Amino acid sequence: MVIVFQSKPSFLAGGVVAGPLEKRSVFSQYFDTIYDDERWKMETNEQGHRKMIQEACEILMKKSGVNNLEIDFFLGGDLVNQMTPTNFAARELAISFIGLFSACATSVSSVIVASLLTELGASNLSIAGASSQHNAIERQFRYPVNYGAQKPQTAQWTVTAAGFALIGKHREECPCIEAATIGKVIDYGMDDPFHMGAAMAPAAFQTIQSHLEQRNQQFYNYDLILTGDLGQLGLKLLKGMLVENGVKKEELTLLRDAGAEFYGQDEAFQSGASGAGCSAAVFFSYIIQQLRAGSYKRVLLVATGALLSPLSYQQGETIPCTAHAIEITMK
Amino acid sequence: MVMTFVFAFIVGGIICVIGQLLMDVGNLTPAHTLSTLVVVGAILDGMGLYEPLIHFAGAGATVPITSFGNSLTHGALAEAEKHGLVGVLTGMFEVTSSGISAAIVFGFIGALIFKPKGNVD
Amino acid sequence: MMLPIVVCMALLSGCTEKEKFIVYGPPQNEEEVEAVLKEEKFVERTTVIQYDDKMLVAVQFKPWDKWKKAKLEKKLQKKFDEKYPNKDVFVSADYKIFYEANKIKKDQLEDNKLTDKISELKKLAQEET
Amino acid sequence: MEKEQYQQLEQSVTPKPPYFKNAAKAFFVGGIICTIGQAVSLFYIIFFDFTEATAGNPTVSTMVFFAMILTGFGLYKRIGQFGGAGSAVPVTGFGNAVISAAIEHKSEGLVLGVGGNLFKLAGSVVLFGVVSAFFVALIKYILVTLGVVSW
Repeated sequence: MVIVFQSKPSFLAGGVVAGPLEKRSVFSQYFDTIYDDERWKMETNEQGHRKMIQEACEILMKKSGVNNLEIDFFLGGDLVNQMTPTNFAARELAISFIGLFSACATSVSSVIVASLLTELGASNLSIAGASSQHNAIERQFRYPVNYGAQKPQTAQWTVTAAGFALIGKHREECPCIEAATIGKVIDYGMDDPFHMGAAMAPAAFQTIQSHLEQRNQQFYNYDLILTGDLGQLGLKLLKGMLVENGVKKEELTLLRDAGAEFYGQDEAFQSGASGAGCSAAVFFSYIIQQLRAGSYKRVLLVATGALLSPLSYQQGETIPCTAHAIEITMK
Repeated sequence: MVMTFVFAFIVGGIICVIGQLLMDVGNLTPAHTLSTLVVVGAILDGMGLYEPLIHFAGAGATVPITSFGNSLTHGALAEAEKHGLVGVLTGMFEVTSSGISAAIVFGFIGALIFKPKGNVD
Repeated sequence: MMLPIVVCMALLSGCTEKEKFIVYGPPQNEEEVEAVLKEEKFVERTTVIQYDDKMLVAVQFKPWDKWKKAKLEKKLQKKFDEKYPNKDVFVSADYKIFYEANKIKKDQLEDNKLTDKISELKKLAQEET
Repeated sequence: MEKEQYQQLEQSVTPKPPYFKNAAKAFFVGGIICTIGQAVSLFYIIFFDFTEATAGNPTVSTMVFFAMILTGFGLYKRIGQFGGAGSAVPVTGFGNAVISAAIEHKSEGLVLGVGGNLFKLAGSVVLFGVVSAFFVALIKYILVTLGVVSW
């Protein structure tokens, strides 16, 4: 379902921190901080995860010259059970908080909720975003990090990164959120947890289609349509579906995927990057900076999330997925 | 002695290839693959075929996980031979596999001295 | 004091090179023992140690015959038992026994030590996993 | 696009695992690990009182020890990514499964974390090993009683 924001809430700033491996990302130059310790000098991975979230929010506040008392809401989530890292970070930040879970689509769903609160007049400034820490996520969803299982070419690498954005009332000089689509949960019967791109591509397809239809727009009306973490194979599949549906091949150059590009062509990462931090880090650093610089005038960000748990796939369930989209413009 | 090394390489390699095919073609997870191979090792020993393989290939047969099934079955069979039906039951409490004990001990020690690392390369 | 008669034979697979035969002490029936072992095609190398009325036959089988190691070992044991009913013969195809037998030969162990060593090896070979 | 149609598209886009390459790598890595095992075994035979029949136990334990070192330094997963089953099938792979789980769950304490999760991945191997040993012994006992086979 599409939401059109009359007041056009703005992205005031972005704060992105990433782990040591993310130095190798093609987007690393746009990140605010790259930390050399994957645990942020904490005892456990989960504590490191929390610290990373805190740090991203602190950088964000420092950049915008505000403190936590001036922020009305903190909206975000991660992939760890019950989202403890984000919950614990919220405890430290002491801002009114709602945890959101849309798996890797949390980066966009939190921005949508923040925009709604802004539109309503309830929020003056909100922080929205998502994060993931490789070790903490892998041990939960797959294997211990030191376990030597061979990953197939379809696998994706969970990034260690936290991306948060400061959403406020409309400002001319900032990119603003025109509209959003909250996606349905789509399940095309994919059940391989090492092939998430294939599970998520149909959800991205549905969301893009319905957004374009309801907004009465064409593919070429956007400078860029960027999906979250489909990976190289998921992107291929999404393109296949779009072509099938009548989108011209030359228009497909407008479609890119953050996960597929995140680590460049490095084969060590198989099909590319994934994780809630992947789309958040790229959207709230690279994209916002490009919009501000005027390289893009209108982009559609589509974050995809696979709504599985280790329990659900061990019980033989397929992987339901969702995708949320926001349309951002810059004058 | 040189030939023993060659046979160890070849036989060990072949058992691993069977495992790889179970994973790639049979679409099994590593846990399913290893469980299958252990059961195969146990059955082979029951038929009296694993011991000859060890004589032939040495570590090529004792190092792959199939030897777990073999050594566990070996213990159970020895007890069954000695004490009959009761032996089948009591044999279960006496069977051991050094790999399991070693993994427990070294797992504990490893946990004490190492930290999980997530680097790729 | 009886000097142990140590007979060592190294039969290389296929070609039996004469110079590989090393004989220690007064040769008694070493040619006979050698002939008995040579009859069996599956035997690659052997080291035989004779002393008093005892005999330690350490053999190594050809690689492709190792499948049947347990069976062949028994077969050889039976053959020796029949051939030398007055002697206490111990046949082993284990590499450890073969290695130690060669060491005994090389070190030229003394009488009393030899008896100990051989009974030790016997016990070792009968150990199960 | 319908589900069936999408599944067809998915099948055509998804690359098949390189069967031959993976098998060759598994053969090579598995073979090397077993050859190292043979060398360890020979070491125990020559320098200690182990025979070919009894050298298996210390060999397997030593291989698991090597697995601990490699796992602790994060090297085993690199071997695993290259070798696939070649490093998973030898006991070192079993050791890796146990040790990686132990290291991973250290953060939850030695009793609930390490103790409770040690066999998270490798437990099924122990389960099926012991259970199949039981049934094989039982079946063989019945067959021997019936006079079909001998011990």
